Amino acid sequence: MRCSNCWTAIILALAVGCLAGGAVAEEPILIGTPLPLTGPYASDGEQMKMALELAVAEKNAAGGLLGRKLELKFGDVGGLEAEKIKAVGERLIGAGVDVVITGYDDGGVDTKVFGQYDVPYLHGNAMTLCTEPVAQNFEKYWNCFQYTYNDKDYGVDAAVHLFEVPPQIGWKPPNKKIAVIKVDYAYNVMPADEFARRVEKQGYEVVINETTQFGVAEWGPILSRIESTQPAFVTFWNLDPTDAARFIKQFSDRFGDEGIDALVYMQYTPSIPEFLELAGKAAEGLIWVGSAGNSGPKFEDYKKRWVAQFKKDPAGLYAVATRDAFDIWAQAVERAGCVDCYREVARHMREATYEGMAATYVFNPLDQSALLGEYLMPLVWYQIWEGKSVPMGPKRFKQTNYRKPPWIKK
Amino acid sequence: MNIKEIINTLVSGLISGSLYAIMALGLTIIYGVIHVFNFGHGIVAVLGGYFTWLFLTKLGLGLIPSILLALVFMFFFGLLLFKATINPLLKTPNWEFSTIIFLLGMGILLENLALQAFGPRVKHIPAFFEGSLKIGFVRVNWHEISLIGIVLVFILILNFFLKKTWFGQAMRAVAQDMDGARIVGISITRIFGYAFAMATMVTGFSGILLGTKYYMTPHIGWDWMVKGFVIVVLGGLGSATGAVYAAFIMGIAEALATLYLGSLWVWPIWFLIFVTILLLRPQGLAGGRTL
Amino acid sequence: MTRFNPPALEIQDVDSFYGELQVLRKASLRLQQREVVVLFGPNGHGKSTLLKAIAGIHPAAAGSIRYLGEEISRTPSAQIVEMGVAYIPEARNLFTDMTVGENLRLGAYNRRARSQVAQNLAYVFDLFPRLAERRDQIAATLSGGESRMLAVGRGLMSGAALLLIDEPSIGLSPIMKRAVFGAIAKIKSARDIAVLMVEQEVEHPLRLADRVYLLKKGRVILEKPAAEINKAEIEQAYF
Amino acid sequence: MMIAAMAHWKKIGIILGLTFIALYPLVHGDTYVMHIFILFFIWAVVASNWNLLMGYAGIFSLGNIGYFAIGAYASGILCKAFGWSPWVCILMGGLASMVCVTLFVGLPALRLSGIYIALLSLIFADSLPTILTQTRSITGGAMGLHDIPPLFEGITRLQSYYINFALFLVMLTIIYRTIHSSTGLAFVALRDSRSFAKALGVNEYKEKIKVFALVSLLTGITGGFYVHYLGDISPTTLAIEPFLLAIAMMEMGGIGRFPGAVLGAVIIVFGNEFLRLAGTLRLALLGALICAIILFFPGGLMQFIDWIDLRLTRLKARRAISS
Repeated sequence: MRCSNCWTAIILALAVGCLAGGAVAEEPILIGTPLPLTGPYASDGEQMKMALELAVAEKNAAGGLLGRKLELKFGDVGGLEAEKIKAVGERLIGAGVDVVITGYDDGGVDTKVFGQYDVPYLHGNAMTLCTEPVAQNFEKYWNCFQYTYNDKDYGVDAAVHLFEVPPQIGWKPPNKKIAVIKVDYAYNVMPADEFARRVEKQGYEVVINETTQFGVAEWGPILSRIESTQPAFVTFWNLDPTDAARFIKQFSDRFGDEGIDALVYMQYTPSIPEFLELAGKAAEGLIWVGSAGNSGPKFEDYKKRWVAQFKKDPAGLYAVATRDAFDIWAQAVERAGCVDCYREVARHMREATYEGMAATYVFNPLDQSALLGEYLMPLVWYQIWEGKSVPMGPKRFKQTNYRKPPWIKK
Repeated sequence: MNIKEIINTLVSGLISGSLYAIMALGLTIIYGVIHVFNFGHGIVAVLGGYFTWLFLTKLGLGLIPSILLALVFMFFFGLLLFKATINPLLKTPNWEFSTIIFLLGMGILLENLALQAFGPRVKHIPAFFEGSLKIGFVRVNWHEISLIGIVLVFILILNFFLKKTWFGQAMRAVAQDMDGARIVGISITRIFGYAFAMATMVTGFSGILLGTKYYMTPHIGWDWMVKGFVIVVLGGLGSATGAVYAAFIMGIAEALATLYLGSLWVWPIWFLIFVTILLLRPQGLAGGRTL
Repeated sequence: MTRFNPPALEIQDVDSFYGELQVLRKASLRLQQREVVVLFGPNGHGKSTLLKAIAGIHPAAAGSIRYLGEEISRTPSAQIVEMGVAYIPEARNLFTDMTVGENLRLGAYNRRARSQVAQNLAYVFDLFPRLAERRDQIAATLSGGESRMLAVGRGLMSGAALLLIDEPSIGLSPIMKRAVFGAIAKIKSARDIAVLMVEQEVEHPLRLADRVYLLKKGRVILEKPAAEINKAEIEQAYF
Repeated sequence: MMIAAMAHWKKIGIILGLTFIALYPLVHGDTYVMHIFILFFIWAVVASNWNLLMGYAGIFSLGNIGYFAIGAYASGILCKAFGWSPWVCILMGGLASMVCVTLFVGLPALRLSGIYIALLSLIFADSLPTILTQTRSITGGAMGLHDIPPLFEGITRLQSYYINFALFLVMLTIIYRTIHSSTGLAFVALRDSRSFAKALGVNEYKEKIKVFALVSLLTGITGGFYVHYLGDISPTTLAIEPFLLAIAMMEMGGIGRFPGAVLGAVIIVFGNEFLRLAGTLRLALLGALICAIILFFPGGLMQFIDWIDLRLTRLKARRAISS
């Protein structure tokens, strides 16, 4: 037998195989996900990863997106260093992803990294630093979407609603003094400064404006300053649940018995599950503001699926919001009817309203961050009673009335 | 000048001081005997806390049995670590550098293994005592008083141990003159091994104490370690008593800086005190005496 | 006879190195029980190295060292002390931040000696009344002669049957020299102990010694009963 | 012929390696890989400088990432605040780093030794983030400094690649020449036998200050190139991870060996990128790697190269004998 035939046969078989394979198994759609999988933010990163894995698994089980399978491409941005987000970004784009979705990945460089490309980029950094470039140069950054509000919104919101609390509990603030205690981190500094600027315009006096680093063990000296300046409003802006728990514990230790004539407000942190566990009884009466949280039938169903998959509860905002982001994009792709027509997909995201679990998403046309609003993405006011955060406002969420915190004795 | 403010701040300083002293204890013992700086100090402390937490919540043991069990664990962990890695490294010509880098590497390895094993969520160990003591306008938690007490009692016990037991005397002997120790029939490797194990246990214990106040994530150890370094150097390397002085000085400096300048000034002021003392007294507060 | 009463020390063909540098070349010597032997020789020719090899501080590279018939050239130093060999180094190696009393107590660290601390301590204080006076003083504050006494005293605390003394007289004033050698003479007469002493100085040790060895360039070149040799002969051999 | 080539295998390897680096963008030119190469250039220089200080001069400094950050921040701030040319700013940044480090670490280090220098320099670097926070209006605090102008307007990745490659070559040449100059010999003499070196008339203080000044200047300048390339910097650069990576590079290559840190940087920079696939275990693997090298390969890659060299020499000798 002459072997030229064998060769011909083999080559033919290979060619047929390749063609057939190419026709049957279409390339999957790649989703790039830069996540903080190691380092100090790993706990959130883990939740984001799980949310995306569940989303892709469910979508693929339902036949994929536009009939194509989805596949995740992870990148670790560690401690959110600029160098890393740049490298990870380029690697993901280089791998040919059609969208980049993350919970959060950075303190302000990400928009510039992903703005260079055309693939839609959805992030929940909740930072003005990330949306400012979009507002200033829409031509370049049209593909960057922030599916949360900006950090500054907390300050704007607090400057209005904090002063609505005293009349509701029948307490008259003894003065117009305010303490602002914040950690040096953009997410906290930006709203705290915004708040301070606004209340000063309203005629209040910021008597303490203290910036700390993460990891304060002893709040004693700062509490001493609170004691001697006697501000009627103490506002606390610090992302770290351990810092916040120590603060409220030491605050309640110091003032619990004799009392102090002050409301205590916190930005976001009590929504981190550890906070209540660590602070315990000391947190009773604390007022705080965060997202609408995880409730509603849609979430309950999601939770069931999550538990079935991972054998534990979803924890924190990003277990839910990251999924919402995925769904927003998937809906836009389905409406556009194509995945690599990025401008089309972005247009659909921009124009659509999406009913998610954490919010109803409508993007602000100016900076493409999620619009704040009672019926959109709300900032919800809570007060902690009996170890639970009880929603107090806006009206839609209100369950009961504010009460006087235990340390206000008058 | 508000006297109430100052006194309360000083009390805060004492509390921070006791925490800093706790951070320094294990470091100073290892350095005092073996002359090795434990760059894995932080994670070892955190592991002590994590083990206690594990026994407390998963095995349902009481607080004291959990702590004791964790200490036993830490002791054998230290012994194993020494026998398997540090001891061979000490015999290499570049041992000072090698051990430091090795312990650094081990620190990051253990930190990330702990992250895998225990997860990234914050854990804590319950306070030892509830309630607080009130004297005039000063109010201190019993738990915090107990921390200060533990530091002081620990120093007393350590001094007793070092001065009055054969093993403690042998440790001091090794620290002061290794050849002398060998001459009187002390086995250096054995003393090193047990000293390392003991210091690991003490470091683990410090993690338990810190876990009640700082709470624990796998990453918190680096912070404890760097602060521990400052304290140990200031106190005079290897002197536990000096470290306690240094810790209280730095605690009070921190509290006063926070009160008058703002808490962001704490590190720059620490650095300033650090450089000044090192320049004036390179041997540290306790004056270069070992153990 | 030798089976039941082996020599206190028997050294055969010992080699020792510091890095590449060979210090001992097939050195051999022998020491009977209760015998005092002095090893003379020029500086840097391996006298101290030999003692360190016996004590296990710097183990020999080759050769055999027997103590009471038992091979100890590979035994860890701690165990050698336990067996009853005490080494008193030239560098003294005192624990300078400890008191005189603590230093002496540590001399009795080995398990055999621990039960006899009080007894040995009384003996050392009897031998060196100066140490008794300075009992609670930090070792770093002692004078040269006093710290030499302390080093010898610490060696005696181990309840040794073989004492290795490295240059006990170096750097001492004549009065102190006399005191130290006087004490060694006392030890010789009062205790059941063998002594191997290394010296530069000839006069005092020669009076104490039963036998003399001479070491040069790492080799033992001469062995004689002390009575048959005089100072001049030894000093001549140095050069 | 074969044997002759083998004898020069190290030189051939270096030439091939440099040629590959020089030609890579023209042949393949993936922007992501080019980015990693640029990071490699920069970190190789940082690690080589560190090696000069620690491996050659025997000064146990742990603060080099701090020296790097000072240069980077100073250059970025000057450029943003005064609009000076980035090239001038980079030089000023290097000088700023030199002045700060020599003043706060170098001078105190004259009176200290070993572990004290290690701790002093570590604490120096660790107090920088608070100082940065302190001066938030200028440095951006924890938010970092953003929108730092590039070396020139409209710079492409390809241009950045070659500029940083040039930086790499120039810096390594300086380091190489320093090691082989009288200063370098003095360092080595001081490291190996201080008393002997002093007897030879080496002025310890002068040499120590010199090496601190040189290393901080070069490291600071490299920081400037880094910041103008990336466009952003924040105190996270001073976090534990970059520090450990740089240490690992030095150690991996072989402490106190000249091209060692460069080889270490190749492995660590590219390996770290590769390990990102390992997800959450990345840093654990890095730690394990550091431990394993110290325990089993204390001489690092250079030891391995020496081993190959020895084998080749023996082979050559055997061939020579048999023929």
